[in-house]
Amino acid sequence: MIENPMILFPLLILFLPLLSFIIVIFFGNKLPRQGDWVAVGSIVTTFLLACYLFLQMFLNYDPDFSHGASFSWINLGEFKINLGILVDNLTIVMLLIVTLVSSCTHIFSLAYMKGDIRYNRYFAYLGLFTFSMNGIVLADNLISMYMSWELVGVSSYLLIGHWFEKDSAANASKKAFLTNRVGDIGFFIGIMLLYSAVGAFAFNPIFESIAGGQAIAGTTLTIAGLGIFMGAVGKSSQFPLHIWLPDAMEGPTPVSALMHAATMVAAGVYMCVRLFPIFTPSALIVIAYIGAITAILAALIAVSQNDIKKVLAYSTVSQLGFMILAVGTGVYTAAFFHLLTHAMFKANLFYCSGSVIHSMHHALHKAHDHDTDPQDMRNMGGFKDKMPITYFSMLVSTLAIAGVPLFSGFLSKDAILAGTLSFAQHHPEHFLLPFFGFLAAALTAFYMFRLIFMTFHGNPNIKSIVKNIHESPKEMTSPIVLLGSLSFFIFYTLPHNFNPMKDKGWFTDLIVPRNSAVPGSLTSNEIAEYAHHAHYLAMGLSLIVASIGILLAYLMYQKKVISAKNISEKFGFFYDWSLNKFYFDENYNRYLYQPFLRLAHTISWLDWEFYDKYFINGFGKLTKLLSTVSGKFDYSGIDQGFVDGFGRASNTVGKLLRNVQTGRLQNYLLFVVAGILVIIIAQAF
Amino acid sequence: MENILSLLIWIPILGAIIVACLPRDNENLVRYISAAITGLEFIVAIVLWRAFDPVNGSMQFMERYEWIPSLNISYILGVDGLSLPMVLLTAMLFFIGVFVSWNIKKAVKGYFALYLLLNAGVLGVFLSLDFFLFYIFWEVMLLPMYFLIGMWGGPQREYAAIKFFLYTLFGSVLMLIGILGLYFTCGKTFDILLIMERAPEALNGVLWWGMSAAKVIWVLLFIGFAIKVPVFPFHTWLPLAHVEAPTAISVLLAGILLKLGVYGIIRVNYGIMPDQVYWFAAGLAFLGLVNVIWGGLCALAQTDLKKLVAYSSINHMGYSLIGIAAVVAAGEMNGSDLKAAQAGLSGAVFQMFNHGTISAMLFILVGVVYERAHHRDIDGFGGLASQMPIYTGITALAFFAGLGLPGFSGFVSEAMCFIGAFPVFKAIVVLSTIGILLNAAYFLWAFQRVFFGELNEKYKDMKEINGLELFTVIPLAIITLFFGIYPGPYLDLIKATMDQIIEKIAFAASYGVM
Amino acid sequence: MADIVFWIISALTVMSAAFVVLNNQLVYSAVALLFTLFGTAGLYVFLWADFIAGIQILVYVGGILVLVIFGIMLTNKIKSVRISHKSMQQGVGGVVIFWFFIFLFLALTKAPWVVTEAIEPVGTVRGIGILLLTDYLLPFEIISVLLLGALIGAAVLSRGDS
Amino acid sequence: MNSLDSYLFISSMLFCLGLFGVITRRNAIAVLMGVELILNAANINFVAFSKFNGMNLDGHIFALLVIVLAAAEAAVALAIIINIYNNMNTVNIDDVSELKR
Repeated sequence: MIENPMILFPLLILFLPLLSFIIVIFFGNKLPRQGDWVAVGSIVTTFLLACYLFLQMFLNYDPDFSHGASFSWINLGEFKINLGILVDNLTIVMLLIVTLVSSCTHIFSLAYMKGDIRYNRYFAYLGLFTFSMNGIVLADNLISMYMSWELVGVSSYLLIGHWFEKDSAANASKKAFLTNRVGDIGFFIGIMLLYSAVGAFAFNPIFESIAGGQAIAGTTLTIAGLGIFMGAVGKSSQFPLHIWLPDAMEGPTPVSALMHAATMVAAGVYMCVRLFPIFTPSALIVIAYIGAITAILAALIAVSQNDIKKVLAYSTVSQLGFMILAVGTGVYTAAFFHLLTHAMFKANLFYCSGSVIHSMHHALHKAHDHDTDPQDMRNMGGFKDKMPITYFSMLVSTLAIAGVPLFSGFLSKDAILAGTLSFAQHHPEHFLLPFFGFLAAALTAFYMFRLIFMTFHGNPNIKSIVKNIHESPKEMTSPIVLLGSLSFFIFYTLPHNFNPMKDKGWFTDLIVPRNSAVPGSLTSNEIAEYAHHAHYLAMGLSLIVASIGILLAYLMYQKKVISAKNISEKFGFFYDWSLNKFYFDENYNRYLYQPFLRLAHTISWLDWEFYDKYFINGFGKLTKLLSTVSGKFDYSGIDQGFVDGFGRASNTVGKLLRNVQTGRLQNYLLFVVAGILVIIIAQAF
Repeated sequence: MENILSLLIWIPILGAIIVACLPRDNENLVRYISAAITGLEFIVAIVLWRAFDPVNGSMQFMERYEWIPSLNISYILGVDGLSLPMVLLTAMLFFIGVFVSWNIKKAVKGYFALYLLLNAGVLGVFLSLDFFLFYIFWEVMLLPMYFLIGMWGGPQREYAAIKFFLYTLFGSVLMLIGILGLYFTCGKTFDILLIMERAPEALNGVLWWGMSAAKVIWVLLFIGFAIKVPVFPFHTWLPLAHVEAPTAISVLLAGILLKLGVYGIIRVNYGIMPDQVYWFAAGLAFLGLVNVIWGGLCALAQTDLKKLVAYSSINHMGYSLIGIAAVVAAGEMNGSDLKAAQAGLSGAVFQMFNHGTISAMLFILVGVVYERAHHRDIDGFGGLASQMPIYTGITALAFFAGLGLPGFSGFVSEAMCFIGAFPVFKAIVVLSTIGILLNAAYFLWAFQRVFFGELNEKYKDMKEINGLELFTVIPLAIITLFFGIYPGPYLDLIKATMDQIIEKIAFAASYGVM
Repeated sequence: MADIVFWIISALTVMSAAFVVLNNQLVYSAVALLFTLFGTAGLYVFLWADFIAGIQILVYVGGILVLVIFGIMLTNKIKSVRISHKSMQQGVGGVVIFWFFIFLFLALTKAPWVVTEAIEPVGTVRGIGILLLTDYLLPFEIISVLLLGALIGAAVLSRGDS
Repeated sequence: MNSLDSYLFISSMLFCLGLFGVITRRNAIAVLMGVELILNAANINFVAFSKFNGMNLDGHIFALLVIVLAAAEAAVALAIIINIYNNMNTVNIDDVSELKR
């Protein structure tokens, strides 16, 4: 079985990064170049293997293509856990995304991280990160998915906290891990609910059992589904657990690219796509609303951010919201499609921003300027000519994310918006979903072009820097070029469609939506049918909102016809909220963490200062008191009063007797005789 | 081979005598001899493990001699899948502990003599199948512990030692009453196996002061064991004792002595009164929940690193309690869910072992930094990661193992406990999953405060963890990782015995008096 | 006839003993003791204990009584034969001793004594001699050593500190 | 006829008188005389039991031993009394109370 390349190669893809992690973390210091070639080599190998798999998929061109293998991990007789891998088209596409972005990240990091004090560890952690993400992708059961899920959390913890000397980095890494754990709790509860009802962890038995409708249905299934979705909320940074992702920018920029594009945040969407059949309609509604709220909220925040990476971070959150919205409205293949296209252009955007920051850093270094923030867009401007490769690549990706035709983002976003619109057409009470969707799309176009204009166009804000800005080295530009070119529509509509307006291509052929396992749900065909009807309306609307967004950005930041300042002053309240990210962190801090910490301190105080000191030691004290009292009683009562009293009494009596008889020997003899008398009397009666 | 269990118990006693006879001045000789004795002990334990038949769920290598025939007291030893891993863990941790206590300077001879005596006591408790013997070893364990904490401990050692002693003594007195209750109701025998056979009939319907005798005995024994676990209202000896004890003794306290509680509950309470399990399981699960939450919250608020680890022990033993409560799923009224029962019980027993290795690792690591900085204040460090990268790496590993990260054994056992208990105690399990978050919170927060940030100027000359210390931690780390990735070998070892216990409890549901 | 003699002797013994105890003149007491001892010897005769009776007279009358009188002589300045000496706690002692006697009397009358009748032997000396040198040899030897020790001790003690 | 009871009666009277003497007398020699009376009473019992138990001579032996003891006791006691007199110039038991202080 293992000889089958469709099993062997995914296993290699899974374990090669782990191997590289082990080698680099333990022996990296001793290897030449700190072992970065091990990491890069292994990851590129996995990418090639993934390409092979992808090719196989193309050759087969079979939507139901599927392979699997598993082994018994725990076997207690009745309680069994089999771990295994499941390889189908979805997996292969996802593997390709992960390995591609990961390879690019590795290569990009070669230059970006040069000279870092923990160079080898950085590459080791990247390996671990890729391994865990591949684990999620390949999992054929909930347990191994959950395990990889947690491992993704921990590797993100390690990578975000790579520069742990900075408190902000350390805080961000902790925040990321803990926020994820909140989601993981829900995930685990969902797993337990499903297992206790179904008795299996593997996906297929679970789907079958749900389709049977006997083991689990109704509210329980909704709760289980929402529990599992909670994992995705944490990992894909959905409202209300979205707070960790922008902070995660504290990590090195390539890590942000990896995390935002292919691993980590994609995991949540991937899981929703993978497990789509278990979600009940009511669970899907909740999912859709969470996605929509996330999309609009993050877009609103992104509008006012000045940190280049923060803008990108919130744009990621917003795009993830789109994907989740798509899952919620049932067009989950569109979500996956967006995941794919988004991975490409978002990774590229991060690399480009990394490239900008990198050169800013060097320029600032040369100018001996250590106060200027190299990530603040207000310090940039006019880089267009200095960094042409970066500029054009970033522009392409920006056009993609804004949803402009000819670019990949248009196809996927259009599919999502169409699905949302059709959903609202059939459920008019949920009209807010498409409204939020289109508004977020407009805002996306706006803030992305704001970023482009502020960074690359116009006049340089700080002249001394601009002259030192240079294009980045080849290790950095080559991934940028590669990923930038992948933002064109053509790569997704192969092999038989060259219409930039139509999303039909290999993707739609091979990734076919499956019916929900929940009895009574809409079938995938029905959903597709509805979406098809809404398609042209959605396309038109999305074109309009994208152009409005771009136009606004152009007017405000290029032509400066509309003063951004005036608007921000006019809408001071909203601007304030947006700039401060709707005060989520502050409110969480005030109403969640602090009370929680206070609770912990109170409990600890209760435990140690009260319970132990007064209750347990109280027992001791009580015993001590009792013994003191009984000691007192013993001493002054029994000893002094009784025993000594007896002594005193006999002393007195003796004295009395002595007075009469002077205590002579014969006196005692008399007593002896009297005593014998008494004994005889006692004996007699 | 027939007397291998006696060998296990008597080697350390003999060793203690040998150590006591060594010259006082030659401290290194004492250390080497102690290491040799515990090493021999470890080898014997491994031989036992290799000879053990995992398919057979009942007692093996039984030894039975008359001791005090007039009171029906015998010397009975035996080992099964429940005690074997604990014996292995004990032998291993005591061996490692010698090296952890290598730097003890004060009265070395006395320390190691008591240490070996403690070893004998612990093994005796795990191996003895006669209540009288069991109780004797239980008390034998107490005495060296008292002195080890009281003489070699931290600043508050006397207070801690006396508190530990009184707490445990209180428990053992209740336990003794319970044991005597069984002795007189089950035909005047101390033989545990015999009592197991007789107890369900002998205790059926017996009333003491208007209460069911079985329930009274259950509660008495439970409190005795609960203090060792420690279960929530009886837990306050633990942070103090752990904090004040020398490193090696904290390791043993957390690694082995806490396990005696759960071991006792499974062996004695479950084994002898399987019908009462149904009555008490919900309470047990609830206490587990309280342990998890309370321990976690307390750990979160600690500023003393060792105290944090101590509270984390309370937190972790809570999972074990939830796991052992899960066996009731096997009962008819709970749908004879053998899956859950197996997952829960095996998970709990696995958790005992895992917590043994993980907490041992944590305490050793805290000891390492304490030895260098002479304080354990979490906020008093900072930035150690850049100064001691290897130490940081290993501590990170231990912390991640402690917070139940997949890939480490703790995750497998905790997940099994939860999955097992979920069908019966849904609400409790859902609430206790908050513990997962708390685990992560207190470990990561402490990790950040100790290791992250700018390096504290005071510690820029801090020495990296040395070879001896690495030698004590690495084996534990490897075990933790191995069982995290492939728990099969451990679970196969205990499977047959667990099945027997579950079967018994499932059967008890049919006649259970509730 | 023999009864009358017995009771007379008994009366003599008891009354002289009472005189020993109650009288205030030490020398008189000693003399009264003589009669008591003689009376006791008489009772021995009635009890067919001829040898004991003889020994009684020899040792008590001949030895101890003389010793006692010597003791009186040596410890008192002899002005007259009337050496007075006082008694104490006679009231309480009398009452106690009286009741003690009552109980003793009750006991000995109530007790079911096992009595084995025997014929009067020709003499007891032979039997006593045999017994002394066979069954009671060890006590005999010990008592002789004791006697010797007592004699030496008495001699040493009374020699004064010279 | 003169039964066992009568001898016992007489001996008990002698015993009580002797005891009375021991208890009441102040003079040490008089006390000694009381002791002699007690011993005599005991001897009478021994011999009486001897006779009424089938003329068993064991009682006689005991009586003999008691007499010897009495002799020894009298000798030693008188020696002590004389010593006391030499040292304290009195034989009154009340006055000889050195040990009591």
